[in-house]
Amino acid sequence: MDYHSPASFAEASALAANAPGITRFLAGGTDVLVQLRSDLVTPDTLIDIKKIDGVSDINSNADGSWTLGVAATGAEMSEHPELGRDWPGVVEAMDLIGSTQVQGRATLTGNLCNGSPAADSVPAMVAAGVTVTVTGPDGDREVAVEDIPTGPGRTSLAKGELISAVHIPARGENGGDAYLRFIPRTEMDIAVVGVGVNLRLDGDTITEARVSLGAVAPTVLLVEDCAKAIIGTTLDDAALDALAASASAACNPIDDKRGTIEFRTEVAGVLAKRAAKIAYARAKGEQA
Amino acid sequence: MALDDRKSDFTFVGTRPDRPDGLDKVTGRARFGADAYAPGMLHGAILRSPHAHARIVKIDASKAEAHKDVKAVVTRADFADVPFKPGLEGEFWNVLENVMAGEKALYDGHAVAAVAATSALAARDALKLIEVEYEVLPHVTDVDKAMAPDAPVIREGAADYSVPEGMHPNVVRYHESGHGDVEAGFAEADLVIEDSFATEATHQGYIEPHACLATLGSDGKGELWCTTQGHWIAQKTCAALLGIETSQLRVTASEIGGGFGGKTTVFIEPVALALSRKANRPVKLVMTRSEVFRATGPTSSASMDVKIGMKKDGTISAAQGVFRLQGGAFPGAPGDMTAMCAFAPYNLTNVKQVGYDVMANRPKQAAYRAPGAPMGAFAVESVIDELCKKLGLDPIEVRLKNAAHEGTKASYGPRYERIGLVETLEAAKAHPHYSAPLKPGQGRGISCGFWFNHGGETSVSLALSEDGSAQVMVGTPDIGGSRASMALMAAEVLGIPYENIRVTVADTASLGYNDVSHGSRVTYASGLATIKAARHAVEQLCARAAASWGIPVDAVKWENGCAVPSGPNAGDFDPRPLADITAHMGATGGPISGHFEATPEGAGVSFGTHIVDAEVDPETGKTSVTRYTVIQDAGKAIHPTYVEGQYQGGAAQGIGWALNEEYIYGDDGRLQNSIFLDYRIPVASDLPMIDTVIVEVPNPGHPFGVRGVGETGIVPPLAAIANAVSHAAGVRMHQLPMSPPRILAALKDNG
Amino acid sequence: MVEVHLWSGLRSLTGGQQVVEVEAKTTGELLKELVRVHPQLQGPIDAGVSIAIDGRVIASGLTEPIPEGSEVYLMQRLRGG
Amino acid sequence: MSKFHVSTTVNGDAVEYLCDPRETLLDCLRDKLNLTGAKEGCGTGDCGACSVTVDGRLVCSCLMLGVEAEGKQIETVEGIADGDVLHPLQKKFIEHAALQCGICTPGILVAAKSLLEKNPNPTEEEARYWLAGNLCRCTGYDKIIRAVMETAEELREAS
Repeated sequence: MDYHSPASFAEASALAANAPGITRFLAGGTDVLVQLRSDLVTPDTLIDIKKIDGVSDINSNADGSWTLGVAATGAEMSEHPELGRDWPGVVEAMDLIGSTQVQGRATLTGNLCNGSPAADSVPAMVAAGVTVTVTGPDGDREVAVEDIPTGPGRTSLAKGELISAVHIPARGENGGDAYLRFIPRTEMDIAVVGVGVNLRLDGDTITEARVSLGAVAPTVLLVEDCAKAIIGTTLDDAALDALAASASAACNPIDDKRGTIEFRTEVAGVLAKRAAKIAYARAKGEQA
Repeated sequence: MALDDRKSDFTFVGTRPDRPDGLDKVTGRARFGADAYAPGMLHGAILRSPHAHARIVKIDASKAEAHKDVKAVVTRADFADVPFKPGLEGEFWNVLENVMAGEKALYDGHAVAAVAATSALAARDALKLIEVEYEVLPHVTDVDKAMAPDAPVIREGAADYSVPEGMHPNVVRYHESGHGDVEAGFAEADLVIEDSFATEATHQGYIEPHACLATLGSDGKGELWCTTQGHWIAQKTCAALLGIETSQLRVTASEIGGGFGGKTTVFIEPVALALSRKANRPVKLVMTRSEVFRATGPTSSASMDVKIGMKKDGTISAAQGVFRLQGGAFPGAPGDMTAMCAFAPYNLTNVKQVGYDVMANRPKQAAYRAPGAPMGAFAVESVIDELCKKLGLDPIEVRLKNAAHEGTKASYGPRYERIGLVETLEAAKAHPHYSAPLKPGQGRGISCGFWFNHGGETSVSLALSEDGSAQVMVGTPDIGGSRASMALMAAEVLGIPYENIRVTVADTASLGYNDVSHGSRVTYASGLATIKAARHAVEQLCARAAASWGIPVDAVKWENGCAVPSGPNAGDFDPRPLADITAHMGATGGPISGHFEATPEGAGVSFGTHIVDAEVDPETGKTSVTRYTVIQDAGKAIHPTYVEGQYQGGAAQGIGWALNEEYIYGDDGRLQNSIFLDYRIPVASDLPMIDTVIVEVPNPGHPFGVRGVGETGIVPPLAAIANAVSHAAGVRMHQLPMSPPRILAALKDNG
Repeated sequence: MVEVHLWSGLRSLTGGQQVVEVEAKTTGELLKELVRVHPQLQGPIDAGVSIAIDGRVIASGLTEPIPEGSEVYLMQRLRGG
Repeated sequence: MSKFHVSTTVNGDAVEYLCDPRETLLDCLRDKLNLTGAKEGCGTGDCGACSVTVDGRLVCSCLMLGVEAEGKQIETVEGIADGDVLHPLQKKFIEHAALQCGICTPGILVAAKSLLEKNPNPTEEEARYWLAGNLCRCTGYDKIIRAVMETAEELREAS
């Protein structure tokens, strides 16, 4: 295995474009090292992107949006004084990944590029409308988070491409987001179901919503029917039931060691309701 | 053993001093299995079968052998010929076949070859150069399916004398016991409940993977450092498997990072020795976590039918159970122990229990804390709870009404000596937990549990130093603070401070044979041996004092660490402290030591009662344990803090078993969850504080009244939690673990 | 004479008898006598047995004395964890 | 495969080693620097027995490569005590019997120290969640949590 630690994304991209065999980028490494250790994936080339300037930065932009470096860790996100005020759902979703120790290393970008449909941060990012900059041999392009994963363990990134920045939109007025997942324990598990909800209110009425489901299909889903079920409502019981029904209907899960089809389908609805209530309360400026 | 030397007033015993190995363990200095290194050391790695059941047609290791970093490759041919015998009689053959596959790979993860190379990475890489040709065979991993007529046969001829005619060859041992007439008893009952239960296999889940460092020369002399609960059994087994003399192999037990029964046998140790013999260099072998799950010794899985009849007043009129246990591809599943323990807490007129030991394509089960008992208790105590509920009776009152006591004829045969079950139930009834109000959505569960405990071969040697300090050599690896208990017991007899005693776990060359640290035997048996060894030393101290005073030895007694004249004609002499006698021991007859070698019988059985509150989320089926209390009879708690620790640890493992831990096999017979991410043991945020009550009903078989405390604590939790869940959610769970999908499905079925 | 109570699973080896009377002063003698009276008991004894004397379980010792008139049970060998 | 030369600082000492890029920081600490206090319980970041801090941040040393340690400040269990004076956590763990077998203890001490440095006044729930990545199979966590909470209280009183 060759190991490189380039000083720029262009250099990283060029290394990857010309590397034979399997290439992996190393940010937090919490998935890459597990796969390496268990002989699942031994890359021929490992490109450590943490020596690139600014990769750990968390910057708020003048328009209220956020730009995160690709090596900013979950712990750094949680400790940031303002990011969590704007996007508590995204920060909490990231914070749910692994232990305190894993939080010291794990990144949004790594969680996204690992391609797991159960990745906790991804539904929250999709709901929030997060985009990423992809740097490749032909330059940069902006891609929505939901367009990165294409299946379990697979992404839309071409050879030589890597994510070089994460962009979270401006929170704006009267908005709130939330992410909930189901795991059998209280910590240290992979999501059996994950639900991200992001919405905006006008008074008590929901005017915009994005609802995203994790671990219930080959990729994280952005479910339009869920959004429709609550837009124009005050999140009354009927809206919540419609939301739950839409969430369950959108599920296309598998039976595996972590959960059954029936369980995932049922609990997706339960968590959608619970997450929507939290997001709604946050949009109203209430504690949740 | 004379029982008239019992002691009940103590100076040191019952106090809570710091453990002697504390400093080493909080500074990172303690040396565990993987912490040993030797000059010229190679690293080993093991190639494992990806198939649940396959004939090994051919192993071609030529490419690996040709690699410059590889110094040895071994297969089954590099081990001794060990005779095959049926049942448990052929245990050495069973262990060898498990350590390195012969003609067939019998489970996913079964070792088929091993290499030693110049680095750990080189060894791992070399495994990929070994080509194994398999002929894949049909497999079976489920206990009921393994008994069915069409099940694939794991191995013909493995059944012992006990198995009735006509059973499938995978049924290898059979147990039946009981007394009275159960049919007559059921006829007398006002309510009879018959139900079936299943538990999945779990793993001990010790955090330290198996690890060893082995050296074996062509002269048949060897050294083995390993993490084990019993280095003498490792010595004996490795010698047999390698074809060398037992005494030529010196085995040193490292500090042990948890065992719970799983380190009572060998897995990698004989392989490391075989590699070392072939490479003529020391070989270190360390399992990965995945290897630990796939290829060490989890518990049995179980399928059980229990039928109990109860009268309106709560009297159990008859009880019957059939317990089918699957223990992997070898005999040994403790169906007999499950059967013997299942009804043991109760005073029954009519009882019958049947146990089966069944083979399947899974790793060879090993002991896990009261092996066999928790499953049976889950089934039996669940049915008792259901009877209480239907008859409107208090679960503790019913258990008190039926509780076994001194003189009760046990379900497994003999009459009990003095036991403490009633005391644990009375303590449970009086505990504030039992009367505390429950919140909506919560339920409370009760269960009793029983375990036999064990004595076993034991050797202890104690030597006094000139400055009056003492060193104690024990042969039972310290798995939970036992060196502190030994030092307390030695201090009690010698009358010198706890801090002046150093307890060492001796290697096999330094002490006589010792049985494994299992069966809750260490504080009982090594403790008894330490007391006897100390008394042996005291006899000599008294003799030296007597000689110095010129009086008969029977005119001297030992009091508060001093020899004092005793009796009317002893004369008037100043007491001689221990250090005063040892200071001159070289010139007054030579070194003073005490020792004890025997197989103490009289371990004394033990009982516990647990109370647990659980809350079930009706929308997701997720269970939270909100309050937990363990009440158990310790006989006499030598170091109460470590007794509490055993209670708490047993409860925590039981909670894991009840709620989330399980071996998950795919249709391909491969283990699906061989890492801690997916084998879900409880984490800190899953558990509440675990309250403990130490009941002390002295064991008549120990000079200080000690009963083993290590294992009983894992027996009640499965049922106690199932009962709490049943009260919280209104559904009776028949299968463990009670994972959220199972509970949610049960809630749905219930409407 | 000592009355030895067997576990019921052994009845098939003793012609249906669950209580066997033997002359024995120690646990070792008892096992030897049991095999003399019922040779088929060799199997279970080789597989491992424990003996309870008035409720005290002798896991493996062959030299334990058996007092006159004591209640004796044969049990399968106990194994621990 | 060529090896990498790494210069780093462990418990205040400047150290160097050569490593294969596939070797983890844990491998390097144990096999190259003879610092065997950190343990490998899983190799997948699920047990926390290999916990260390890197530039003050709590991590699993099995989830970091040895080559990544270049220029970092690493603290392990061997560096917790100040010479022969034990850290209050170490004392409290012994006093409370917050260890049975002791294999998880190094990782838990490193993690608990990191908790108290960040949050001197944790609730029981915060302590339990912070330590959720440190598996202990012997104690049921009861005495560990008590030891951490009591140490926190003592440290607060002392400061």
